[in-house]
Amino acid sequence: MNISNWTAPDPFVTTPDMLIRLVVGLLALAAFVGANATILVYVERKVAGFIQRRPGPFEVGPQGILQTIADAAKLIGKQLVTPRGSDGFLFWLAPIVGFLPVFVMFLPIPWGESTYVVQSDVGVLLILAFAGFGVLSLCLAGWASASKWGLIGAARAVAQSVGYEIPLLLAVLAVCFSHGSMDLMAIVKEQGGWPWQWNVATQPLAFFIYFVCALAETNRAPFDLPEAESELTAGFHTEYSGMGFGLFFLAEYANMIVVCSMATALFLGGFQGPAAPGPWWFLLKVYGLLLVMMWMRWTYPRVRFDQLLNLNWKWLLPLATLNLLATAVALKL
Amino acid sequence: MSGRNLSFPKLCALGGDMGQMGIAEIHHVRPSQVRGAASLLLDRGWFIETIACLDLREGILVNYFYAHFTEPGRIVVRTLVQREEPEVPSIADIFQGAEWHEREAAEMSGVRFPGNPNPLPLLLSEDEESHPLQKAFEDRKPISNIVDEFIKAECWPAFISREEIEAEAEKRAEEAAAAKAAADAPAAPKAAKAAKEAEA
Amino acid sequence: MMENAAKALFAFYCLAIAVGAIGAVRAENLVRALVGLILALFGVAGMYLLLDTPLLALMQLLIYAGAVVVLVFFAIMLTRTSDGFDEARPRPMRAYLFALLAAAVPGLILAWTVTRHPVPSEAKPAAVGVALLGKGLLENYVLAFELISVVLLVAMSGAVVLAFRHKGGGK
Amino acid sequence: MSVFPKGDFYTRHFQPSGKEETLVVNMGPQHPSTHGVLRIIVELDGEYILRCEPVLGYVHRMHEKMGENRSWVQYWPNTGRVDYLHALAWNWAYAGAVEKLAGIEVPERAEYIRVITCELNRVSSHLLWWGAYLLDLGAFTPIMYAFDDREEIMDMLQMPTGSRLTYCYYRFGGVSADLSDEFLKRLSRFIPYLRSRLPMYRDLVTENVILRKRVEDVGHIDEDMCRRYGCTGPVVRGAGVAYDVRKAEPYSVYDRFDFRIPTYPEADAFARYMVRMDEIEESLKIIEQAIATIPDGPYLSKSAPKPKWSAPKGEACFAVEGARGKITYYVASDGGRTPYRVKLRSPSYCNLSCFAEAAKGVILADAVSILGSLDLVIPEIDR
Repeated sequence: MNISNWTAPDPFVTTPDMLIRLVVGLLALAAFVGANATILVYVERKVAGFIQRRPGPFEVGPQGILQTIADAAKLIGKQLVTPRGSDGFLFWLAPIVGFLPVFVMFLPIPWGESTYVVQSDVGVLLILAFAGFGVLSLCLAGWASASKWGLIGAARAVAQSVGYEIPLLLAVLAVCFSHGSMDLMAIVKEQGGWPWQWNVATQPLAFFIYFVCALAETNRAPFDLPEAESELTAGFHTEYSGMGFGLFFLAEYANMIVVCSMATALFLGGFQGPAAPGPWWFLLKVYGLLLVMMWMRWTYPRVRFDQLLNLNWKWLLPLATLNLLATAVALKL
Repeated sequence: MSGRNLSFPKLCALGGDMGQMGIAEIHHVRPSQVRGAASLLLDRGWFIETIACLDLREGILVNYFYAHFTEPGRIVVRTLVQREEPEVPSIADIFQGAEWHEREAAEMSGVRFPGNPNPLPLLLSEDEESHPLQKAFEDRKPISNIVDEFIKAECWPAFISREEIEAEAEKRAEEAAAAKAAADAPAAPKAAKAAKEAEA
Repeated sequence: MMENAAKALFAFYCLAIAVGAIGAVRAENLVRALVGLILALFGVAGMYLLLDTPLLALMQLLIYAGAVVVLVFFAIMLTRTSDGFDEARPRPMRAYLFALLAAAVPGLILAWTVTRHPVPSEAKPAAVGVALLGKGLLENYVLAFELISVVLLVAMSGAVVLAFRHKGGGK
Repeated sequence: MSVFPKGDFYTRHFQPSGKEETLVVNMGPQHPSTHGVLRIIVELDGEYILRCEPVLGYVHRMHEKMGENRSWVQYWPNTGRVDYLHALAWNWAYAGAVEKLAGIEVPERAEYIRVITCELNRVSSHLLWWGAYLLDLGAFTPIMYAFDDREEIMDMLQMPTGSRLTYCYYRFGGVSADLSDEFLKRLSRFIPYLRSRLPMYRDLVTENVILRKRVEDVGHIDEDMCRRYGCTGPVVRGAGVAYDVRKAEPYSVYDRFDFRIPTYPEADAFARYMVRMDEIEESLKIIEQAIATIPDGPYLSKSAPKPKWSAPKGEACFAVEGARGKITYYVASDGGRTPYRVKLRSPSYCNLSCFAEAAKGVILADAVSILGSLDLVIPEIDR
C-alpha cells in the first residue's frame, strides 16, 4: 500500500487557503469565545439585577462593565488546589476536556453568508458529536475530585445528558429531514427573511423540544442539577479553584452560545433577516435566545431529579419521536 | 384551669397556677414513675415541650414540661435524683422528641438517661468532660429556696430523711403564718406574691 | 504541502491510537483506562477523516466517545470499583508475555497479508456521501443492518434483566 | 476512588446500615441549604436517603449558663441573639417569664407596642424564610423581593428599637422607648403596600408548577408525629392542628384582636408553606387593629426594675408564639441577683428533631425541601 500519494486528507481542509481560513477562524473564535463570555457574564448579572430589582454590578468601571474583567483576573490569579486523595491528572484534564471541544463546535456555524470557518455537509453532526464531550468532562471532574458531592453531581450529569441528548437529536433530525441536509449553511439559506419563512413556523414542536433539551444539556436552570448549589454544594465542580472552575464557567457560556446559535440556524432563519441578511441578524437572534435562557434561570425554581427524568422519558422523547414521524409522513406525502 | 386531675397512681399533684407561674400542674414523681407519666400524658394527647434540670443541694431536679395542642395549660412532671446516682429511665421511645432533650440534659447537667437510643453529646464537643450547668458546691441552693410548692412527705424521694422534710414543712408553715401576720391587707389577689416580695 | 500534512496527520493519529491503547491497558484505574480508550477512539475518528468519510468519523465520536464511553463511565461509577480489586494488582511477568504474544500474532499476520497482497490505493480516497451510505444500509445490506439491531436489542434486554436481578438480590 | 476511611467522632458513630453501595455524606456544617452551621450526616443509596442524623452544636453559645452568671437585667441582650430573625419574640418570652415571676404589671400601651413590634418582626421573619426557602429550591429571585420588603420593616423597627436584627427592646414592665407618630404613620402606609405585594408573590411563586411539584406531597409530618416530637408553630398548623400560643395560652392583649389561625390539613411542605404565607396576612391584620386601638399612656411601668434588681424566689414559665413555633422561657430564682436557672425551649430544636424521621426514604432534593419547610434558625437550635 502506498500512502505517499494521498493528496487530500482532511475533507474540511482540502486546499491551503482553507487551511488559512481554519487557522484564522480558530484564532477569531478564541477571541470571540473569551470576549463573549465576558460580555455574557456581565449581561447575565445585569439581567439578574433587573429581574431582582437591584442595580447589579455597579462599582468597577462605569455601570460596572469592568466587573467581569476584574473577576476573570481574580480567577486567573488564584491558586490551583488539587484536593487530597484526588486523581490529579484526571482532575485537571476534566476542565480542559470540557473547554476544548467548544472551539470545534463553533466551526460549522454560519454567522453570515460568507462569514463562516468551515462549511461541511455534516455540520449539524459535528456540533452534536462534540457536544457529547461536555458530559464527559463533568464525569471526569466529579469522579476525579474524590468528593462525594462531585460524584453525585457526575452521576446526575450522566443520567441527565444521556437522556436529553436523544430528544434533542430527534428534534434536530426533524429539521434535517425536512431540508434533506445536515449542512447548517444550506438549511439557513433555504429559510427566508421573514419569521413565517423560518423553520420555527413549520416545526414549532421541534423548536420547543430543542430549546428545553438545550437548557438541560447546558445545565442551565431550571435543569442545573449536576451543580445544584443548594443540594450538592456545587456538584461536579465543588473542589475546583481558580481557572479550573473558570474553564467550566467559560465552557458553560460557550456552550450556551453554541446551542443558541444552532437554534438560530436551524429554526430562526440564521443570518436571514427582513431587511438585509447578515451576521448582525444572527447575533441578534442568538442574543435574544440567550436572554430567554437567562430570564428562565432567574425565574424558575430547580426541578427535582426524578421529575427531570420523567419529563424527558415520558414527555419529550415520545413527543420528539411523534414529531419526527409526522415530519417523515408529511415529507412523503 | 387548675384543678384538672390527671389521677396518676401514687402521684403527688403539688399545685401550680397557670396565671401566676405559667404552670398549671406540678406532679412530683419517683424516677421510676417518669415513664408511666409520659405514656399516660401521650395517651391523653400531651406533647413534650422540654426537659430542664435544676442543680440543687438535695440532688438534681429533672423537670419534664408537657403541653397540649387543644387544651390550655402546662404540666410539669418532676423528679429528684441523687447526685451520686443521677439516673432517670429514658422516655425517648414514648416521646421521640425527648431523645434530644435528654441528651442535652445529660451533657449539661450530668443526668443519665438509660435507654436513650443515641446517648451522644449533642450540643457540646464530644470530648467535653464537665457538665456546664452543674453548679459549684457553694452555689447550690436547697430545694425549698426555689421550688415553691406545697410539701407533702410522701412526695419526697426516699433518700431525703423524713425529719428533714418535716422540719422543712414546719418552717414553711411558720413562715407563712408570719407573712400573713405581717401583711396588713391580705385581701388583694396578689397577697401571696406581695408577701413573698416582702420576704425577699 | 498537503501531502506532508497528510503524513503528519497520519502519524499523529497513529500515535494517538497507540498511546491511548497502551494507556487503556496499562492503567491501574478504570477511569484512566477509559480516558485511554477515548484517546484511541479519537485517533480512529481521525483515520476516518483521512479516508474522507467525515460522517463515519463524527458518528464514531458521537456514538462511541459521546455515548458509549459515558455509559461505561456510569457503569464504573455505579459499581464503585476502587483500589484493591483485580485490575489494580501487580501482574506477573507471564501475563505481559502472553499479552505481547496475543498482540503480535494478529499484527504479524496482518502485516504479512498487507505486504504480500498490496491493495491498489487511489490518489484521493473516494468520498462516500450520506445518501449513498443510507442507500447501502437500507438496500444492499439491509439484513445485516437489521441483525445488528437485534444483537443490540438482546444486549439491552440482558442488561435490564441483570440489573433487576441484582436489585432484587440486594434486598 | 478514595473515600477517606476515618471520619470524626459522629461519622464513626454513624455506622452505615451495612447495605452495599451506600454513600455516607456530610451535609454541612458548611452547606448552602442548611443556612448556617447545621450538619446532617446522610446515608445515601443513589439519590435516596436511607438514614440521616443531625449533628448540632456548631454555634452553641451556652445561653443558659450565661443566664446564671449575669444579673436579671444584664441577660436582656442575650435574648435577642437566640433567634436573630424573630428576636422580639424571645425578648417577649423572657420579659413575660420574669414579669410573671415578680408580678410586674405592664402598662396597656406597652402591651400594644409589644404586639405591633413583635408581629412586624414575625412578618419580616416569614419574608426571609420565604426567600431563603425558594433559594433552597433553586429560585434565586424571590429572596431579593423578600429582602426588599423586609428592608422596610427593619428600617421601621430601627426607629423605636435602635437596632436592625438582634433587638433588645422590651424591658420588665414595658418597652424601652415609645413608638413615635412617624413610626405609626409609616407603618400604616406599609401595611396596604405589603398587602398589595402578596398577590404578586402568589402569582409569581406559589402558583408556579415547578414549585408545587417540589413541595406538594413532600415531607409528611402529621399531628401524631408533631406530638411525639413536640413540633409547634407552622409545622403543627401545617398538620391541621390549630395550635397557636396566642390563642391557646392567651398572653398580653391578643384576645382583643380578631385573627385567624391558618391551618392546612395536608401535613406536607406545601401546607407549611401556605401556613406561613397566610400568617403574614394575619399578622398584618393584627397590626392594623393594634394601630387603630392603641391607647395613650406610659410605655414603661413605674415599678419597672432597676439594674441592680433581684427577682423574688420562685419559678415561672412563659410561652409566646414565635415565627417558628412555641418559645418557652422557664426561669427559677432563689431570690438572688442572678437567675438560678434559665431554660430556653426553642421551637427549631424540636422541629428539627423530627427531620430524621421525615426525611427517611426521600430523595436528596426533597430533604432540602423538608429542611427548608421547617424554617430553621441554627443559633436558635444550638442556643
